[in-house]
Amino acid sequence: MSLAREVWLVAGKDLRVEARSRVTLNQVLPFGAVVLLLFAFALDPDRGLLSEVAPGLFWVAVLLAAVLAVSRSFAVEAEHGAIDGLRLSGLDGASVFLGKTLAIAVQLLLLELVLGIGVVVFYDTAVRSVAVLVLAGVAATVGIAATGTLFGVLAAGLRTRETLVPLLLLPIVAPVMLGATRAFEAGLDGVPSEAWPWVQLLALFAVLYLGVGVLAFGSLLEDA
Amino acid sequence: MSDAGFVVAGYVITAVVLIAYIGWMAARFRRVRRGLTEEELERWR
Amino acid sequence: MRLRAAVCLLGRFPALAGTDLDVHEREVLLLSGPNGAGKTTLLRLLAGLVRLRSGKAEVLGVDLARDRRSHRRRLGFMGHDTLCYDDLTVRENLRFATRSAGATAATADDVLTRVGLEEQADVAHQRLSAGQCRRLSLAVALSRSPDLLLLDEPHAGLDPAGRSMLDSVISEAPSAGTTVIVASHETERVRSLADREVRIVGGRAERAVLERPSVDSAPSAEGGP
Amino acid sequence: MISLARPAVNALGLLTLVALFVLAVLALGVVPPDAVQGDAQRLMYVHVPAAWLAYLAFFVTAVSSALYLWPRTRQPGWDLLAGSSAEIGVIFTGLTLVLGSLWGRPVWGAWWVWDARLVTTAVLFFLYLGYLALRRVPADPDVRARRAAIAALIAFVDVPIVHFSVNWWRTLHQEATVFNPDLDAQIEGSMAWTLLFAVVAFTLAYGYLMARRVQLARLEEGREERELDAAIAARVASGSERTDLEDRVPGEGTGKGNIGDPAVAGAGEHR
Repeated sequence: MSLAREVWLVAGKDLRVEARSRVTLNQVLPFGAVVLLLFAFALDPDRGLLSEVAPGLFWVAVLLAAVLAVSRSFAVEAEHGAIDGLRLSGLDGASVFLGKTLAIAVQLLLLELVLGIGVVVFYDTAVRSVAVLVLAGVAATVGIAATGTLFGVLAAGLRTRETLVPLLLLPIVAPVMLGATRAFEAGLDGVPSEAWPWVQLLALFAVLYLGVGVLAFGSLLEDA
Repeated sequence: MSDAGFVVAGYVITAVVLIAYIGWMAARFRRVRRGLTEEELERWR
Repeated sequence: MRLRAAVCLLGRFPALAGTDLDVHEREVLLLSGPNGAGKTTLLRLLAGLVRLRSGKAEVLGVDLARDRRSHRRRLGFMGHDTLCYDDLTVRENLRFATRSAGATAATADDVLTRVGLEEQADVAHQRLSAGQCRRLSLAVALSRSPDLLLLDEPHAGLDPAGRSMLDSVISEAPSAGTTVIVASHETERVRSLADREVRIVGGRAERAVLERPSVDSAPSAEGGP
Repeated sequence: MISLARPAVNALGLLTLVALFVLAVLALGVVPPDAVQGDAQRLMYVHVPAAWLAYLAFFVTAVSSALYLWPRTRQPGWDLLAGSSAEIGVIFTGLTLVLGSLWGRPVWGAWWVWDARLVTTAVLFFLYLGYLALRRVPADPDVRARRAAIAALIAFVDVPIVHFSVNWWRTLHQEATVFNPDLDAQIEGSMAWTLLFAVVAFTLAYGYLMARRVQLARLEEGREERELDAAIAARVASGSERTDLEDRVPGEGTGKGNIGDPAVAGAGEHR
């Protein structure tokens, strides 16, 4: 079976599980919205200030939601020994990695879309370039999903995985956080052309960790 | 605090960290060594 | 296949401590022994799911110390869990298993009929009863027409109809070219199907308790592939 | 594999002690205070070498992790080296941050400034704190070593990206980096020599700490191995004893002998 078909098989399985259980829709998305709401309380909903810091708040909310999405992705595998089924299936480690990354990325992108509309409406921010937002959003999300999947499998068999994953993941994605925030600042209420170096950085990060995952995931899955 | 105060604090902290780390290792050494036979201790030395 | 002085750890506990075992091609082997003897770990070792700490293990011509993966597509494994996803239906779970192993979705439907789950095909996994879960487990194991079938306590939780279905699966397997290893406490039942019985005690295989001259297996007791 | 005899380690320890003492005398007494920063600048002689040592330690962690992962050089020793070095690295990263704060307060007027180098160092601290947390999770030694080695490489790949992006961020928004703790090229002669000596002294300290830490790790691992071997031997013994006692009719009631045996009772059938 070709790599693309294997990737799609795994991603399709994860997305179907998600479509049935609706955990992202019913729990992770409201969680992200609550985070944004709390930021507004904490910062005193003085409109000028909120729209200024909106990109940073948005990405912090996305990052926290990503931690939940990753742990959900591997909680599903932990039930009924499904991860053993995955190992026994004979699927290539790289396909499982790319498939799970793709599924997490798709969920996060949908979540970002909803949260993004919320930010624009409730934080009253201008939108100067949709292209910048989309490109930066996709590149950042793929990077977060790839590192998240890597650390998810790294901690999959461990009892402390709920606390270990955020501790490992959040420092690693610090550059993504920084790059995505700067790119969004430029795309929302700044000079869109200033975003390109940051988009490149995000793309570099995504490609790098996709590569690491393709190489290392199989071996980590064996010991999960 | 004067400038000298900050400097002294910095050097004292450095010394304390080094000593504490070495002390912590020594405590662990003692704990491990309790389980060793004479022969193994000799080999380690 | 052949095991020599195999040692496996579960965390820091030596579940298998110096196990020697030979299995002949196309035989039905019963593994008996008390709880905690290491039967499950032995099956998981053969499936490549646990790491070999020391010793030698060769399964379907693959050295498990070097490669725990390449024999998996020729393997059917029925463990305590179904290895399935709660939110997917029986058919979806089975199709995912067959397609990921490179077989077609049609195989999945055949197997479903064989284990008697065709009525439950569109029921979500989380709604299955314990016995139906066992049937699904067996279906997943059979779905890739394995050369080696590993069954861990397969009879537990099955109703009489399910048990006789399982018995016929086991007894028909050798003629289809499949080797079967069954770990079971239902020794009387499985003995009538098995060519040989090996007792596992304290993480080691004791000598064979039951030897039945079989048409298919090699005449020498300790030979084999 | 790096492993020193005990007298050599002790000699190294003594040498380190002398070097650090001489450094303290030089830095606090002999070298003149900085023209601009005054006495506060004396913190440079511990802050800069501590930072150097932290980076050196993480570099050693990355190299030994790679050596562990590469099949031809795979040895448990590399894993111990990686773990020990990361631990020392985290301690010195923490020290670097504290010393930097102490230096920054009198010179910049703030405990913390969002300078590129500071942020990078702080992220580094948390990256390797996570790595150490992962190492502390109990597991099969081989599994743990492989997992830790991959995590170390994942973290190490991130270091240049973090540095680059933070640097970029702070230069695009030129506000905070007016006070640069960088060494000027025109640094006065005695200062430069003292700093060089400080780096050598701290590197000696790293060597000594590593030698001790690796020894400790080796001993602890040795003890774990012995416990495992004992457990395996006990398991083998319990097995042969049982078959002698038992008549060979297997059945449901034979589990009795195992129930009292803590090793077996704790095992269960699952992983």
